[in-house]
Amino acid sequence: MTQRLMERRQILTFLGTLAAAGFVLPKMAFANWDKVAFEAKTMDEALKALGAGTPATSGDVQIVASDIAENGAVVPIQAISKLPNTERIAILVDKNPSMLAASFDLTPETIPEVTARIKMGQTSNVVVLVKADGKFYAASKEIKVTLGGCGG
Amino acid sequence: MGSPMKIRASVKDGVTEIKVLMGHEMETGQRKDANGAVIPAWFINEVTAKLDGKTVMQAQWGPSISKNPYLAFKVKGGKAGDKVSVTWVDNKGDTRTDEAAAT
Amino acid sequence: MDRASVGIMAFLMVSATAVTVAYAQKDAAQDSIEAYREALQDGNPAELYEASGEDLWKTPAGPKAASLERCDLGLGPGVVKGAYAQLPRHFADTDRVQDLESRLLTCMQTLQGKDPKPYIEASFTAPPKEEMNALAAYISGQSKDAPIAVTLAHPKEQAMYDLGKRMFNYQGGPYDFACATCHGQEGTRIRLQDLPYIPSAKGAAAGWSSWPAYRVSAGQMWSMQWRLNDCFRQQRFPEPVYTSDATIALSMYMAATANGATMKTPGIKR
Amino acid sequence: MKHFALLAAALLALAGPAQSQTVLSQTAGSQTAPSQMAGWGPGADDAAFSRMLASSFKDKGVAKIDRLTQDETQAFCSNPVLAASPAAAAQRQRIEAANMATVKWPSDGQWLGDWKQGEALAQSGRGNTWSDKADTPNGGNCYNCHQISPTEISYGTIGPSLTQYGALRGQGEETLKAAWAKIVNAKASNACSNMPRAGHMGILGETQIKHLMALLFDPKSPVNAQPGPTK
Repeated sequence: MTQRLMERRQILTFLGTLAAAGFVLPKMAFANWDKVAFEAKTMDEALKALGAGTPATSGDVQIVASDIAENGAVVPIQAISKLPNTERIAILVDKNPSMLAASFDLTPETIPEVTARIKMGQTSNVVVLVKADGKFYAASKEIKVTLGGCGG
Repeated sequence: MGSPMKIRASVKDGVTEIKVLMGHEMETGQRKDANGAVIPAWFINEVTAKLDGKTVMQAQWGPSISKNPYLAFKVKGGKAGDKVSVTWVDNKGDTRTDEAAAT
Repeated sequence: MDRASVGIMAFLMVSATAVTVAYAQKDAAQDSIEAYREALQDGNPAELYEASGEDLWKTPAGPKAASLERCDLGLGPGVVKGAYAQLPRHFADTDRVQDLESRLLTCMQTLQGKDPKPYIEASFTAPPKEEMNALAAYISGQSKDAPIAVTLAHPKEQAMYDLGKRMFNYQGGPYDFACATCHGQEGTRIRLQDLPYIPSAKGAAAGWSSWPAYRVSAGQMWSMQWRLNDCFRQQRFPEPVYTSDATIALSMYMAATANGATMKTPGIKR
Repeated sequence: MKHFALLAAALLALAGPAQSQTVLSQTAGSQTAPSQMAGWGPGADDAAFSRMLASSFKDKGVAKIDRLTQDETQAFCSNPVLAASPAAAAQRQRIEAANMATVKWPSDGQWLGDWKQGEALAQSGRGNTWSDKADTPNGGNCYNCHQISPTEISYGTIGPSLTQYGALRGQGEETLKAAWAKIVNAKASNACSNMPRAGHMGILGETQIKHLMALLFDPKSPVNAQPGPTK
């Protein structure tokens, strides 16, 4: 799996080079969607598909989000890596039917802090997975999803 | 084609902050309509951002990203006037690219 | 996002634990909800609707193939900037007190030759209402940061205000609800949603200045008419007719009570 | 929807709230017309208000325009300034007594049902809106306004906290009766309470009210759980 990711990365780099050289091939560049990872039914499966196995818990991976979401349809999440050479940041939601919400491939110029908004079907752990220097690290945080409004 | 994105890019202290709003249903494929029929999944699954022509972010998304997605991130370097371009592709193969100049 | 993050960092946990004891949760829960709302402010999808509303305003349409750019929203034909902050108001040409959406229907009829009926009767998620919601997003956005300045100088404006105040307190239906049931006391909430106390200037401003708003719960752009419509639904009332006098009266009551506050439209809400 | 029998015939189409006021005057003796009541503007006269109501609402789904026809309690409470005034004290008491007279006690003498079903009812805010079907089970709407089980952090504050309700009060006959009456007809003890009259208006049936009673009083209900250490 790790090898597959490495190859993928090389392909990206290759395409990046092409793009930088003026060869813009958008359709080809988007043929990378990781179906296996996005359709994983358990956290273990998702991590395996991402090549992460059992990532090390790290204080250098941070999740900035409110403890309680007023609505599960939009939960703002900022995922931060303080680890050098961060290549990839992924956001996973333990109790969502599609656990992997997003993964971001970064370049050396990209500061490893991404903000996105995710759906959460219910109160759940949110996991941020970081790949840095070829190794995987993770942090998790419980976010409560509340019932709101008049409920009618 | 989708509706136009809103892209904001601002340069401060040698860092370009890029914020993008995209108009998209991001349908999960889990919901049912009033007649009980499943609404098919329809979501952006790939996003690429470039600063001054160079790819700085390539994202893969699943249906758990919220409707009308918002994405914010920062890149070292950049200057006012640099072109920021963002492209999304959805699972139906629809795609859209929009651009903005950094300020 | 960064401003919010500083405060939230304190809550940061490396691994998920925290089954907090409920008795200590009241303040923590409200703080968390505040942090959530703050995080939403940074990217408001209402901007996407403002853009499509601007297109609708400027694109010729209807039997007369005219745009809405000559529409008089109260500050003269074609003046959009600041107009929403001064609505509802009495219009001499119709001799009616009109809110934004009612006035837009007038302009669509007179300038574009459109029949307002489909716009009135369509559900809020149907295409004709999508146009109204987008137009409301655009026009209200052009009053962002403007002070609310609604006048009661015309007798019909005063009468509309009085009717609105009475409507606000009018109980009915199987639950005995009036607007005042939920919005008639200071400092209460439904579930975790704070309820503005509409009879006060501060409460009226909290309500009036933040609609139209993007609702994250449904991913929809709601105009003030839609907001009021759904209040009446939850109130177990029959449905208010789109742009009917009861809705304009309530708007007049709220807007006039909020006078002087700053428009924050379009807003973003749960 | 069970309105008072005396007012059941009042039709909005004829005179709307003005008619309700008229009927109220007959039953209550001295009455003040709304336009003369403190707090109402000079323009908000009965006729204009009735015209506005009649032209502004339409039937939709289960929510018909007859819901705008007020009963005596609703008409009285729609002028909060008058309703809260010392001058209206006698009328408040009379309205409370009339509402109390509608309260039906449990048919089998049993007060408490199943607290778990009570919790589900308390959570639900469904029912009776125009987007609900006629057969949508009605919820109790309780958490919208009350803190109840301490494990639910999303609760409203329009009504008082009900946490520890039974633990603090016990299960004496008068205590049970008061809680029952409050759920069945909240206006029996406070004419203009914000709380719906769940039993009187047919929102909840006797069995469901027993479940809510159990949620409040059953020692096993989380409402009455020993408070844990705070942290």
